[in-house]
Amino acid sequence: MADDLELRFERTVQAEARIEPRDWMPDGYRKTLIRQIAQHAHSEIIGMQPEGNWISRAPSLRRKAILLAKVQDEAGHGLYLYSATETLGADREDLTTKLIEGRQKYSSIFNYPTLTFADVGVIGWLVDGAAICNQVPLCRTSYGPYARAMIRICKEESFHQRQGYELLMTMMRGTQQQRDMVQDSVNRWWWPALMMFGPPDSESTNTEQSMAWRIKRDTNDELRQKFVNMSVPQAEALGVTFPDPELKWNEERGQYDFGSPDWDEFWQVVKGGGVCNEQRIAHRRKAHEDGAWVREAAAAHAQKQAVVKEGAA
Amino acid sequence: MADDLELRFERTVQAEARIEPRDWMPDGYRKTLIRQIAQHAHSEIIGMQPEGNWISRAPSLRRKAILLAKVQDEAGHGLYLYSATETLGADREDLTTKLIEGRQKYSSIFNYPTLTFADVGVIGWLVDGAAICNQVPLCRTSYGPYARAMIRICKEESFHQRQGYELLMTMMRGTQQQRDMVQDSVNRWWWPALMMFGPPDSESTNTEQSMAWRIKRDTNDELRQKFVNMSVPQAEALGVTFPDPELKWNEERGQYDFGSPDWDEFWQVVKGGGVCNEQRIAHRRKAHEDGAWVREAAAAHAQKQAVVKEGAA
Amino acid sequence: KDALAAYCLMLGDDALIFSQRLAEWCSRAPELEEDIALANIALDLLGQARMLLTRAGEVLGKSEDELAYLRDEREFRNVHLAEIDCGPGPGGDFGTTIARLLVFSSWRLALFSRLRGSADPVLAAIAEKGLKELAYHRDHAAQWTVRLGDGTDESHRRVQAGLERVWPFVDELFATHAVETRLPGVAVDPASVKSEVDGVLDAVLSAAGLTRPADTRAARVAGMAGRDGVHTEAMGYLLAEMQHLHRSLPGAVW
Amino acid sequence: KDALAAYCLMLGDDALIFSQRLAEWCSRAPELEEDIALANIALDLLGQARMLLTRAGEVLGKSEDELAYLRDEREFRNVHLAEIDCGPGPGGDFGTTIARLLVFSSWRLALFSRLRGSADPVLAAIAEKGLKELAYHRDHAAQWTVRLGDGTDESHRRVQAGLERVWPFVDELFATHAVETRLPGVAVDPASVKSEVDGVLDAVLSAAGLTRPADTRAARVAGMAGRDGVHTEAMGYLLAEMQHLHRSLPGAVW
Repeated sequence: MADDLELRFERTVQAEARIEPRDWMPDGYRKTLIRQIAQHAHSEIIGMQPEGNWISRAPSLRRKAILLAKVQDEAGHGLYLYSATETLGADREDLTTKLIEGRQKYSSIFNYPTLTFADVGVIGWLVDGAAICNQVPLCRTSYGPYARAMIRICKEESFHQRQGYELLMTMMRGTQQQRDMVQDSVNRWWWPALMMFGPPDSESTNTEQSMAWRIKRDTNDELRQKFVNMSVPQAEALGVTFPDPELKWNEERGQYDFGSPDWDEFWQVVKGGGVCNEQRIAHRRKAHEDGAWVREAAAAHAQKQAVVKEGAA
Repeated sequence: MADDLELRFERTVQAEARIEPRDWMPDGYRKTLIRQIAQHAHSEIIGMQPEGNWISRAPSLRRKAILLAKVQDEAGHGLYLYSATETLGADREDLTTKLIEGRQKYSSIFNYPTLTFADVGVIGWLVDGAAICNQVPLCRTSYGPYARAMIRICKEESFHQRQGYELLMTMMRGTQQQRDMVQDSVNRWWWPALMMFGPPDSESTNTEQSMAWRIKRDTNDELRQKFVNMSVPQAEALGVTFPDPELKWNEERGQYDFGSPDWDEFWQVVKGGGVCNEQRIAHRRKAHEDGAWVREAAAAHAQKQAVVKEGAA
Repeated sequence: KDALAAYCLMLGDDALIFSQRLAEWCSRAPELEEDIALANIALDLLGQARMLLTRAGEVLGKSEDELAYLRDEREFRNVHLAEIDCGPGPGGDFGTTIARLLVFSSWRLALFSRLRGSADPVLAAIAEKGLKELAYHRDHAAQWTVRLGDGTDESHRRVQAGLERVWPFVDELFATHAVETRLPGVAVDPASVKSEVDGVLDAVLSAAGLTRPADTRAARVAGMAGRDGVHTEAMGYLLAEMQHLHRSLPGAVW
Repeated sequence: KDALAAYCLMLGDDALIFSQRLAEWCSRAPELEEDIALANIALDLLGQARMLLTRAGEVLGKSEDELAYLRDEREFRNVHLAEIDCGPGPGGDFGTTIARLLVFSSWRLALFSRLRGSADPVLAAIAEKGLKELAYHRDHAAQWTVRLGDGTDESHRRVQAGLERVWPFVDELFATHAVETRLPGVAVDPASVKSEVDGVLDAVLSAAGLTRPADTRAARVAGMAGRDGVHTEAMGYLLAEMQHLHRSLPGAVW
């Protein structure tokens, strides 16, 4: 019987069809998915902070509106993704606890500080750009609710990426001070963006099983290369350079060669030692704790309403 | 015996000599003094807030230093004055409690908000100016510690007043925007400054006994007139006007005639209904409560040290 | 013409400054759904502010950004209710935020519903567009008011405290200003919507089991308040944060 | 010459920004005596900042106010320890403030005591003058550290937590910067005072019965920190408040 189910599951995945919540799935698949989707959800939620940092100070009303809408979209993405985990039997409160206790990760990129308004543009261009590279393949991932959430998210993130790039274009057409701000921001974000694809394939764990399950569809290094190939001409159009002396077109490979990120820094940030790790988690914890009485009140009210309705029925 | 003491007290006061902490004094005198000195101390402490509001935003480093030093002086004045009440048997903690519970008053002028940096100058010029008019006679008040505190305070306040006036002079020599700021600020503070001398003599209580005891030496209206006479030429030198259409030189009286402040507003603010009453008290309460653990720690440490010394002795 | 610009600034600044306050909740709300909702409301108000400042700017020859970023505190004409700290800062909490939102949106909805008939076609169109948004804001606030009033003892206490905190600033909302008097047929006299708004508030508070605070009236400075550019001490800090970057890069393009 | 200006900005910005933080306590201290003491320390540091910015300005052709008010965040060269919120804001309390003051003043005192021998006579004179001030600051912090460490369980817990909060920012204080390397005989290499400062801190912590936190090292952004103009996210808000008025009135005279 179990073998039968497993076989059907394997066939569905091989056939590039979708596994749905009601379908049988192996425990490992379920656990891996919950962890991956939760981390993705956490990343959206924590990712609200570095950009949210500039909403109150946005230098034009139009940019303020764009930025606020973008950060709001991230909250929305978090919501879809937590919902996707709920279809797998996870509990949002439990996942939030894991996040604020440091037991589940989020994308390390958000542990870098946003220091100027140019960072808002560069996050849109490079960070969202890298995220899209990571996520587009997930639109064809084997788990239905996750794949559908990713389709929607990717669409919105492409929009955000264009907005970020457009902000930078505008700034590059502005004053010299603005152009310097953009270049400075690119210098600070380029390497962390490359790290978003995870450690080199040679050091990456989990990849093999996830590829077989079609939860992951490309290796870290493949995606990183793709991102570099895509970004270099965009940088040229913008008029900025990347802080990598090894970056150059390789005629033979038909791709760009590029240097290696500082993997020591990568692991340090992953392990909690980045510039903003503590700050980001403390911010989330405070919001969660300060809001406890509100969630309790809403639950108590709903409970009372349910009793009233029951009495009336 | 009691009569004898009372007689000696009366003679000392009549002779314009000083009553000292060790001397006998009537209960009413002691109570009136404690109340008056405490209110004065509270005024210094609450008065730190409206000006302190601009320290972080002072527009030049020189003005920042001057302002911070001035607000620090106010804390110092509060300290002398609380010490003077202690010579009368009062307790600082008890007086602070009375302040934050609204059972003792402070000068109502500090219940107006400081809205621009010009307010820092105008408070120096007009508010400190009015305070000095009120306080100079108190340098000859009958209670020794109070009189000596007032001498020191008046000296420092004259210095503050000159600094305030100098700031305004500088601003008036600046841009049109700065001149407008000064005039706007004078418009807002002129009437509240006149109210600092208290209600008209016809409505004032306590004055008679306080005059007999040489705790007070001039009536409210006398001091108010003196202040107006003094301020008008200063305003002319500055190039600003006071918002009083009735203000004009009266050749016959050899003094300025002037309009009547809005006494309804005065009583409203005294009774707690000013713009900032709640804010000022809440600020003080929070500082006091947030600092409780620090005061307890200091007391506990001093206690332990005393025990150690005793053991050693 | 000047009065029209001033009136647009009054309504525009209300929206701009309140939007700035609401956006402070972003990433700090009690739950994700509410983070989205508050951002939505802040965005709606920011949109209204932009249209109104643009309209004022047409008269004054200035852009929306010049008006938002290069005016000094004394030139802002918003009511105090919009600018005070009602949380997430130390001046309040979610209960206070909801109390302010209930009052503000009930009032603005009533104003905008009459403003649809304004003789100024631009104002009328802005009001028409804003109406649906404000109805949503008011409903959202009313639902939370009931939830908090009815929920737990603590939530009841907090939202009641929030009402007490904002109530002194209600009086200013209905005080007719000279600018409004000078624009008959164009501006709405806020005194004319008082009883309607009172009715709405009473109904919500009663459904929530909350007590309407006593009608106190925040003091003024020489008779002046927000509409005259006289603000609370909180306003300067809000503007410093909002305007600093724009002012730091004169001539920049955003 | 440029290196000298940069070095003066480093030392000057440390004092300016820390002074700005300390002045936030004004009217908020646990007792009146402490309000006066913290204001005093803030004033001393502000004085040092003014002399150092003036010296930098002589080289750069700018006034102290141009340097304080018209530089952008990326141009400030202070260490992170000076800028983080250690109270009275939500980022700390009096215990954290004392912990920072202890570390900062012990470090700066050691630096200034060597700086007296600087080949730059102006720097040497500034150091000479600042020495007595900094000795007072350090003593004041040390006394409070002992009082709080020894006082009550709560005060012990809080000042220990304060130490934990500031400790990650200690590493930066002793990291030699390229600017210092380029000024032999003029600048003091902060690495050279580490053991002296460690000794002082150990003595105070031991007298207070407190535990020296583990030496962690706050992360950098591409190897850069405060001395390179890369700051924490708290810095922008501090500067917005500090600079807004000055930037709002270009051409004004103060």
